[in-house]
Amino acid sequence: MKLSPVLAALLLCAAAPGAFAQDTSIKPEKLTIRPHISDGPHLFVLDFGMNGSSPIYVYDTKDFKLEGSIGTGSFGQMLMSPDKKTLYTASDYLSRYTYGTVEAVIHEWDAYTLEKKREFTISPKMAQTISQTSVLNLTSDGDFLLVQNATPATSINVVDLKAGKDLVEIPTPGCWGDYPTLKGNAFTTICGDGKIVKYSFTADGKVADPAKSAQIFDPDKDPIFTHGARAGKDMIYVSYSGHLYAVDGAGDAPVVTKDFAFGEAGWAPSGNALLAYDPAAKLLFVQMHSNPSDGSHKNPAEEIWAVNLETEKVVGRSKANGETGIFLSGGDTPELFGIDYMGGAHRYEIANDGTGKLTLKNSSEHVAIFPTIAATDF
Amino acid sequence: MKLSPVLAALLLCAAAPGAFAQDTSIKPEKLTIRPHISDGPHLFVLDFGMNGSSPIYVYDTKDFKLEGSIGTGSFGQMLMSPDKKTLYTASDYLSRYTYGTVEAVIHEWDAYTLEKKREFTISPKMAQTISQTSVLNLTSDGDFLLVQNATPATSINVVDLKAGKDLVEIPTPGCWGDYPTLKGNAFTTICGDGKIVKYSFTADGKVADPAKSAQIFDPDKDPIFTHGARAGKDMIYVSYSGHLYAVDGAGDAPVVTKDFAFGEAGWAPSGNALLAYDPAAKLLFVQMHSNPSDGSHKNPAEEIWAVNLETEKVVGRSKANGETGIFLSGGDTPELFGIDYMGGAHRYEIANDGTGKLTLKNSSEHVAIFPTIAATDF
Amino acid sequence: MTRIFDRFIKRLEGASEKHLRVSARKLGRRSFIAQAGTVLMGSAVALPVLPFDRRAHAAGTDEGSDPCTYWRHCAIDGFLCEESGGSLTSCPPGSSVSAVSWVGTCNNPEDGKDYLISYNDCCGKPLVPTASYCYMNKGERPGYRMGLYNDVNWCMANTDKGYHCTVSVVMGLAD
Amino acid sequence: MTRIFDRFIKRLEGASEKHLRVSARKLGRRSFIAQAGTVLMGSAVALPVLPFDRRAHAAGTDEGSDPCTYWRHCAIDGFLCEESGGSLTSCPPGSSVSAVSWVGTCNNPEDGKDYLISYNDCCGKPLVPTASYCYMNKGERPGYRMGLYNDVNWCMANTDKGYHCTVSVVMGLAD
Repeated sequence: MKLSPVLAALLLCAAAPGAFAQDTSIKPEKLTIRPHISDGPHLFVLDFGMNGSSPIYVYDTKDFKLEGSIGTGSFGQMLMSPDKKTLYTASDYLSRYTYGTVEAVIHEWDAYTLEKKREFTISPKMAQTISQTSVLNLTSDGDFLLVQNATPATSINVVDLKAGKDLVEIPTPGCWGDYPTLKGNAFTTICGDGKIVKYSFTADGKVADPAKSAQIFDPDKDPIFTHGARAGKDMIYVSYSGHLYAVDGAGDAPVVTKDFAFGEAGWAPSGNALLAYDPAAKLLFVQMHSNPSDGSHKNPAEEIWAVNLETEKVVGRSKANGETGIFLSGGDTPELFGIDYMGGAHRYEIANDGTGKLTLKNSSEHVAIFPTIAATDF
Repeated sequence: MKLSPVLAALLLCAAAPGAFAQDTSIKPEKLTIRPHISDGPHLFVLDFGMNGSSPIYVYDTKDFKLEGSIGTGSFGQMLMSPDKKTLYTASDYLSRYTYGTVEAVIHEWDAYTLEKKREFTISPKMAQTISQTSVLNLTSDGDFLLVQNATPATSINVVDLKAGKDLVEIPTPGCWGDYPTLKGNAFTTICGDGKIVKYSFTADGKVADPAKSAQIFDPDKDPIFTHGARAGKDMIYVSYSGHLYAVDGAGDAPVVTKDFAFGEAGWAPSGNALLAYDPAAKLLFVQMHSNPSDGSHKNPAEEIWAVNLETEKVVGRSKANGETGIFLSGGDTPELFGIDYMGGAHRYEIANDGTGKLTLKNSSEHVAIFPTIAATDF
Repeated sequence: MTRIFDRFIKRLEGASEKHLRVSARKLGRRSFIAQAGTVLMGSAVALPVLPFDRRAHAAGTDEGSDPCTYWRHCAIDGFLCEESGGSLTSCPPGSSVSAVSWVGTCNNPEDGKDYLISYNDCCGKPLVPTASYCYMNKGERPGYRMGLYNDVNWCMANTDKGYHCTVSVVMGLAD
Repeated sequence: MTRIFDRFIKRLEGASEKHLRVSARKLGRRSFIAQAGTVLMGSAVALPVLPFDRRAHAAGTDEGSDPCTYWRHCAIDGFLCEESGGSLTSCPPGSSVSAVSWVGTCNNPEDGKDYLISYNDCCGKPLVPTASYCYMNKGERPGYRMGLYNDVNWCMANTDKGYHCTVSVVMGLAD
């Protein structure tokens, strides 16, 4: 099918009224494909689609110039590999777009050429849910993808990346999320009884009995967000009211190593990917909104607070720009990126004085229609 | 899968903090599906989609209130059956939305319940082209659908509706369109050499030799639009410059029964579905724009002219509203509907004094993002 | 050959403004229902001037025109079926009703009572972008309380899983 | 849970205005190339006041800001690859080049010569709605002159048939 485009055009020119006069002084231009995005730093933003594709747009971080895009299916989820070379996506394709057979597909995209490296189908039980960090993760050694299912009964699908297929489905009734432990083939999930439960499995698909924590939070009175942030050995969660829990999943069962309220009256956390931990500054960034009320837990951010996990103090408060999610780059001096509920994106510099004060470097008002999740390649 | 929704909700309520207290004085509401659209007249508007679905919106013609919708695939085409009971659509479904296997699908929709009556796949050679009246038609007795193919080599796919599958592919190189003849299993197509060619076939798929007209138009100097309008025994076509051709396809080969220029200096026809013939008033309506130039043949309409085919005169000129297509209802006193390039729709009353003067009755500024074709159910 | 985004989009803009107004109002909402169980640290009531609500202010505050503020929509997340060819309690013609649903507890200002609301998605057809999009989260909980979670496609258990629109059906009194 | 149409749409609105301005200008274009063979009955040059170009006038007439007016785009119908991650002559990373294309004949104002332009679609990824959408039809012909027809998806002959964007490649001088 891949005729030379020039040849093909010439063939079709036979039908054109003006014949093609080759002038030796005029060199025809060469039609090419840009082989890869630029070598600079980029932000990948997923544009959530319920009907049809969830495209991913790739922006130069310095000016938010579009450098390319990737097309995924409906209810798209994405995850950048630790080496920043592979973008994993999980999404659904409906055979008749809004009805018909559902195929849940894992894609591996080259984050530099934006070409598809591989795709394969997994269990269609995959949750059809807003893009979030809790539902698509890699195990510690990168051998397995952990995929949240919901039918609405919940389970975790362990996907063997070497084999390119499902390994085992682990029932996790009443629980949500699949954050991997730092070592081994295991993950923790947050349950409706206020406990966090650890599941371990072997490479051949044997699943150990779940190991439950003590009750950590009260899901009726002060539920925690399912978006967590890894901070060293702990996973950090916050509650609707602004209570923080550090949970160590390394042992037999998850244990809370630290918990404290970091808020103040009139402010509460909110958003989707509302946390980001900066290991360089040792600070947790949290999206906050004022005048909270029942139902305001998804409000756009008015401020972004920096919490020192050692001192358990809010050390800095910065003006936000309506963020629904914040994301940190890697590197020695990470940058913070925000995507806002109006479809824009923002890049912040983090003060290196321990205050976590943010300085807005640049913004774009339109990076996506409904940006839900973002990642950097640096 | 179809649990009672009430039951399902109750099951899930087990997880809710507030228990469900049944008060005998409060009757739970019943969740239903609206069984059909209203009994009044409706306009069906296709919203062309290149990526993803081409939805069809169904509007009450009196106030353009939305009464329902239908989802088709990409590059949607549609055709209302003569009895107004069945809406045929033809569209493509790509297995990965923007790549992968293409399935070309014929749908039969109940135009009253908006339910799918049937669907089946046809040859994926189907043309991926803007919705237009020339590419999807029913033969005179309604037994066969005529579907334009383009790979880009052109052919017509004859689809057997009783069997629900392709009957025969008829090569029509250098030609476009498949308007059925008034009788028999035959259609005419417009060719790049300025001729109109008739193809006949039998119910078991035997195809007779094509029968060519004399040269009718000059495709270099003054091409005709492929959108034609049936007016009694003739199909009416107009050229970019405003020359009209009436072509009778009943005989062995198509013949021009009448041709004349109806325009005037400074005006030319333009648009997609730019013609509509009113058999009650015996008038042809044509979308016109001023100050034509090379490339203006798709301009939105500034005026809609009424041409008397008997007297070969323009008998009325009415202000247009940027229409790209006009469509007539049936009935003793047909109404004219326009869809405009800004996504709006307009309903016009036709004067019954022979002038074809149009009176705008009501409009909607937003019936679709990219309305390409419309049909009425009356 | 591609989509021409135009007037239709104007209407979408309108929907956005509605959504914004809702956000602004929600931030200032007095009705903090203790029963739902969320403990927050404050409930100040002044309408804040937010960095992101400039359009809300610019657009005025005609609450009556915003269908999302209708009491029973207090935990809805979706496009309204009543503007998609259906009604408050009926799916549009030719669609299917979600086999499962999430629930909310909403206060009816007419009688002051709390009602249990079933939010069902209608399924199998494309969403209608001109319909109002409402995003209300009273009593909403994450996926570990699935029956209260609204960031999921509740058409998931149907044969036809495409999201079309959402209805809000009164199930009865909440205690 | 659904799309929030917002700022992005603002940008789309901008694209529409551009398209409108193009329409208005096209109506007044002087360059009536006889070679292309279309005989029209008039070629008045005054910019008309059309019923549908009110936004074009309202938006001003900054021609320089409209990428669709670049000379080689004279018969383009599509979203510009140069704003989709590619360039005037290159497809964005990871997409494929259409195996077939349509052609146009455009006048280069720099040297006054007519050039043959190949309009290729880039394929296999979703279209980028923030890219400028251009709809120019100089010398365009219906489907019976397929090589000059632009209302068709020129990704049709590729393995990956999804429409992504369009490039305008100079093939050489037209005679």
